[in-house]
Amino acid sequence: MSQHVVPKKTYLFVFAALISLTILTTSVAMIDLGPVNIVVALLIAMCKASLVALFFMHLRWSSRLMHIVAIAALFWLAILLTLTLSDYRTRQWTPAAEGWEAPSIQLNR
Amino acid sequence: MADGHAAALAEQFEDLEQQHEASSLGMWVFLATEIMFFGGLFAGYTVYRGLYLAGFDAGSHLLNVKLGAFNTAVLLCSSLTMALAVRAAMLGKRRELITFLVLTILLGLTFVGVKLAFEWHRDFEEHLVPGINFAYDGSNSRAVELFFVFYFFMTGVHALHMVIGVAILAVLTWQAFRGRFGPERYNPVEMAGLYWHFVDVIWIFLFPLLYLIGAHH
Amino acid sequence: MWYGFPIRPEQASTIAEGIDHLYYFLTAIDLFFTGIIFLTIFYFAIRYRRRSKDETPKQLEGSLPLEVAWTVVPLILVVVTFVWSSSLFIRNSRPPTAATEIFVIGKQWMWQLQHPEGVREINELHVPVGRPIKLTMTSEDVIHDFFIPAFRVKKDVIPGRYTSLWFQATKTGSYHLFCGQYCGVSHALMRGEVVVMETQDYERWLSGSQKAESMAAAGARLYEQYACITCHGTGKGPAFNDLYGSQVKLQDGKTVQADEEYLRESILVPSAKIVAGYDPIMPTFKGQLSEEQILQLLAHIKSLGATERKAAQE
Amino acid sequence: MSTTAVEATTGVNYLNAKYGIRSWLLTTDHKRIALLYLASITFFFLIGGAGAVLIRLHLIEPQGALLEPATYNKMFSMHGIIMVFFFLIPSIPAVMGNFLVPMMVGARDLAFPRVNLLSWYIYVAGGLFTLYAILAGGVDTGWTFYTPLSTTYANGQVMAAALGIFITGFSSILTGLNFVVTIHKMRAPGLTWFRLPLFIWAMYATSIIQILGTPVVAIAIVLVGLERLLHVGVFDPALGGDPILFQHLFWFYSHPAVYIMILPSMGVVSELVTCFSRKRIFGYSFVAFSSVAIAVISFLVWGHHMFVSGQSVYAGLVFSALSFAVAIPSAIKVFNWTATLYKGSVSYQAPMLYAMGFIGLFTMGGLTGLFLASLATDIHLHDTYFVIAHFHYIMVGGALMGYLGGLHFWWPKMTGRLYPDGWARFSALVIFIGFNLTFFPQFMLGYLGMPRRYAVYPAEFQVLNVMSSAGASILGVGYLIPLVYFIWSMRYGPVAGPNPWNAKGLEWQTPSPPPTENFEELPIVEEEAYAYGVKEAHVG
Repeated sequence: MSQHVVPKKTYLFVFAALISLTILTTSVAMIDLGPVNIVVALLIAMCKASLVALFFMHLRWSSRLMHIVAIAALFWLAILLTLTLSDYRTRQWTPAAEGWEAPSIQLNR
Repeated sequence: MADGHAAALAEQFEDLEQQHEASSLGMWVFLATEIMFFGGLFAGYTVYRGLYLAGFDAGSHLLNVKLGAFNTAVLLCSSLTMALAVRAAMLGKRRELITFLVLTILLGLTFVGVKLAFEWHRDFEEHLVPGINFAYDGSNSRAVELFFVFYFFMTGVHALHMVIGVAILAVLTWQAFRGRFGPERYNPVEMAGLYWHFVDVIWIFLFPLLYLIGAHH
Repeated sequence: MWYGFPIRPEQASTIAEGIDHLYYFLTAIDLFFTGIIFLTIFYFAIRYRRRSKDETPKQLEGSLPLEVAWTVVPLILVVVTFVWSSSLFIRNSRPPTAATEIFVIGKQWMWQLQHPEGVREINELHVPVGRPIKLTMTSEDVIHDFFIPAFRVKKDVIPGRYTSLWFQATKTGSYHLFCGQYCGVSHALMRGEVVVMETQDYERWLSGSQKAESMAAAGARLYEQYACITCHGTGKGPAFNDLYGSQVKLQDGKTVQADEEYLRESILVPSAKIVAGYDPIMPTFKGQLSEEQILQLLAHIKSLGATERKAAQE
Repeated sequence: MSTTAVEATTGVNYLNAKYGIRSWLLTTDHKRIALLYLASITFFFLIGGAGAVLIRLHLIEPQGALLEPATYNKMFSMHGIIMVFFFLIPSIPAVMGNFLVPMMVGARDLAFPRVNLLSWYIYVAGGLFTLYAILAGGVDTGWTFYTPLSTTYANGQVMAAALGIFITGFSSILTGLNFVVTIHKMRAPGLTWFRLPLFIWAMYATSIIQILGTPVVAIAIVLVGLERLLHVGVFDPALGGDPILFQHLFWFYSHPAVYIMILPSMGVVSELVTCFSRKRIFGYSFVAFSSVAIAVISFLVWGHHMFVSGQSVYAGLVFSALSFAVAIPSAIKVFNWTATLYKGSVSYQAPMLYAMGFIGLFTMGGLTGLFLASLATDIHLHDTYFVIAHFHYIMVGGALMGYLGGLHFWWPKMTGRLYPDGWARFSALVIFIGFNLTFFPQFMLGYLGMPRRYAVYPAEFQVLNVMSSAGASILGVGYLIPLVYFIWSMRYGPVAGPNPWNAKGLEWQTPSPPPTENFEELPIVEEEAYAYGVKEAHVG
């Protein structure tokens, strides 16, 4: 059986990284960065998820087939999110009637 | 060795290598299914957060970030012990395997316990459970309610996965106690480990999406 | 076309002919390829029928040029269809600038229609020939669908938001109006007639019909009745003059188009989008106003210097 | 059911290896599980078919000849739910896939035999919930469960039916999972990907859809149940939700689900066309890859069910373009099957007639799909009988013809007996004619503007409706004939022998019915798939 036995040290190192990232993401969330908050939070979450998948779930030492399965699942999730949002994000855009421009009016007190 | 071989090998497979690869692939494919299962919820969450940004922030703000972060740490710990349990199983170290499995179970139960006793219970008392006990009189109450619908559904489905995971690990501990695993046969432990880590990964995304988006207010 | 066996639905709107042309084009493609496949299969099946029990035909591997050919030819046809169809669709979804607006409310299982002059109809819609009509539609319960086959128009009518469609009738007569989206027990009975009349007949019909006050006037009455005026008339809240169709600056720095959807949301969920420079003091009117009353308020707001048609670019 | 077939055939096979009801209900043999599925889906097909008969009878008169509108609504909902979730989706994968995938790849069983049995029990459990829903008052939401009708306004057993569909979904997922692992990991030595029968490619593509699509509809259905039960607003606009979101989640699965039905049929037809023209398939790799391409693209097109739903215009354009893209791999398949006949040795045995019927009807069904992928024409045709006709050409003319063709092809392998070929050819003809009479008029009805799901309709649509109903009666008879001679053949049919069609493929190299372990000795594959003419066929 060609199974890879990972040294304990690696696991502990990955664990330390995961905990640090958790502290980092929680601290960053306390600062108001506007729309950047969610981006940072999700980027950190992706880092953590990759660490878990690559080391704890042994994806790093698995065959290419497992990589394909994992990537396929994420790809399909991306399809679901992207195409659904393609509707919601463009609902406000109605095709303009010909020869029309939106007048911009300031509402004053 | 030949005896151990025969006991560990199901009849439809030619050899242990094939059996191991088949079960790993099966587990990963199952996890792909799970990703899409949670994916439907993530899609709903994303759509409504896009529509009701302020309400979702206000709802998130009502959650306890400290408890969420604590639970995240607990779950990461349990992933570590699970990984070490799989390692012990591979090396045939029975005592170590049992210890780490029990630790994982305890950490898993801690997570679910904190969720139930400190979070959901408090949410109920504060009238934040949609459909059962919900009253919120700030602005955007509809959106806040929607946030809590997703909060309860996502954490609920996640907690259900945790409970199933704990049950599986309990069975494995019993089998390990009976000496059913060895360097030839550790597949079930490894598969349970994949499942456990996956549940951890889901939480890694739930934590920022539910707890952190409203934290800075 | 003979009785009981019509081949083609009546063409009674400006867009019907264009859609039918595309339909014929697709039918031609359909017949052509179905014909080719059927004939080829029949020919091969007869020409190469098995003649002896143990014959072994010469084997062929396949042919790259052929594969390329029957990939590229359908691809070209499909691209042509897509471009044709989509440009037609975009053109058809732009309402003309001077369309008369009629409000539609669907509920289980009837259509309620309201002309701007205040005339109301149930399951019947009278319109003049040759004038563009824009329907602004919403539902009080489930999803319905407003479908006039003779005009080739159809749009779902959705609770909680507005959808719209437009048409310009070209022929007088009476045409079916169907609910296209399954909506419960009496779905099949949720139908009516669209009556297209000459303009003078229409005017006569309008003046002969019993009229409630016009939509805008009813809205103006609600404006006072619900005391909207105490804030929106005094500067505590945004004024409504020239509001409809304009770009509104919000507190969070974003800009939104003041369309039906925005106005409706602002009445029902005032806290959702706060206009820059104002305090979020408005209470919600959810549950207090019916769909009809909201539409009347919209008509009132539009009457205060509406910029007729929105045009939005993001 | 099959123990009767055993006596005349010699030797121990999977049918007579063990006796008794327990040996069936606790079996992990993929072949026996396939027969369990065959019995159960036939049962559901008869129920769904009875619904179709009542629907067509009712529509003979504009005012409705038979049923109250409320009953009619329950009838078409039941017909849709049963046919889609309990017949078409499991049909070829669960019956022929279960029976053939291990044999075609040269394995003793699927990778996870117990999971396979579990998936049958899950299917039965889901079926029982749905049957309960029907008997306890019915469901009138249509098979699409659109919100807020299903969550707030519909009466009846929505929860039970939704639960039934939710449960059955897991059966489908587990079947797909089993196939993917089996095809990847259990192929016989020498059986490379490009030596695989195209049926296996089709099953592989189908499994991808089952694995990645089904969970999304499951979660959508749970959300509907949650909203109905607790009155929380996920989809109900009165509670802040958006009903269109349900349609997104629903069609994300339910459009690809159409390909769960049609892809396996395409796989079957590839087997039939090659066998009965004694030719290797024309353009093997194009047919193989087009299956995978269809599976992937099928996930990108769901928005064409929502062109009039208030979805944004731009999303509509994107979905329209992607929907047209599906036409290409479908066209490639049709042309390659046709080209396979060229210079072949074509025989007209019953399975081949079904296959030729499939190609013709699928061509028509696919091409009429162009009308619905095209935005401008879809606006008019959406939710009319045109759509009904189109998807019945795909699902009945396509998927069901393929299923019957496959059943006629592998019946001798499954039971060891031959059915009367004359009757089988006759029934193929009756079904082809009856089908076209039933559904062609519906294209015309749709273009004229008759909306779907109408219990009563304006009088001018009557002539075409009567034509359709008349065709349906022929079609119904056409389906009953095979039922009779298949049952007859189990006892009285002549013994088939291992390879009655002189076909290639590993499943024909073992006795009929096969032994429990499939092969005496696991085969080693040295030739391409469909190597007709490479060496003389095996002894029949």
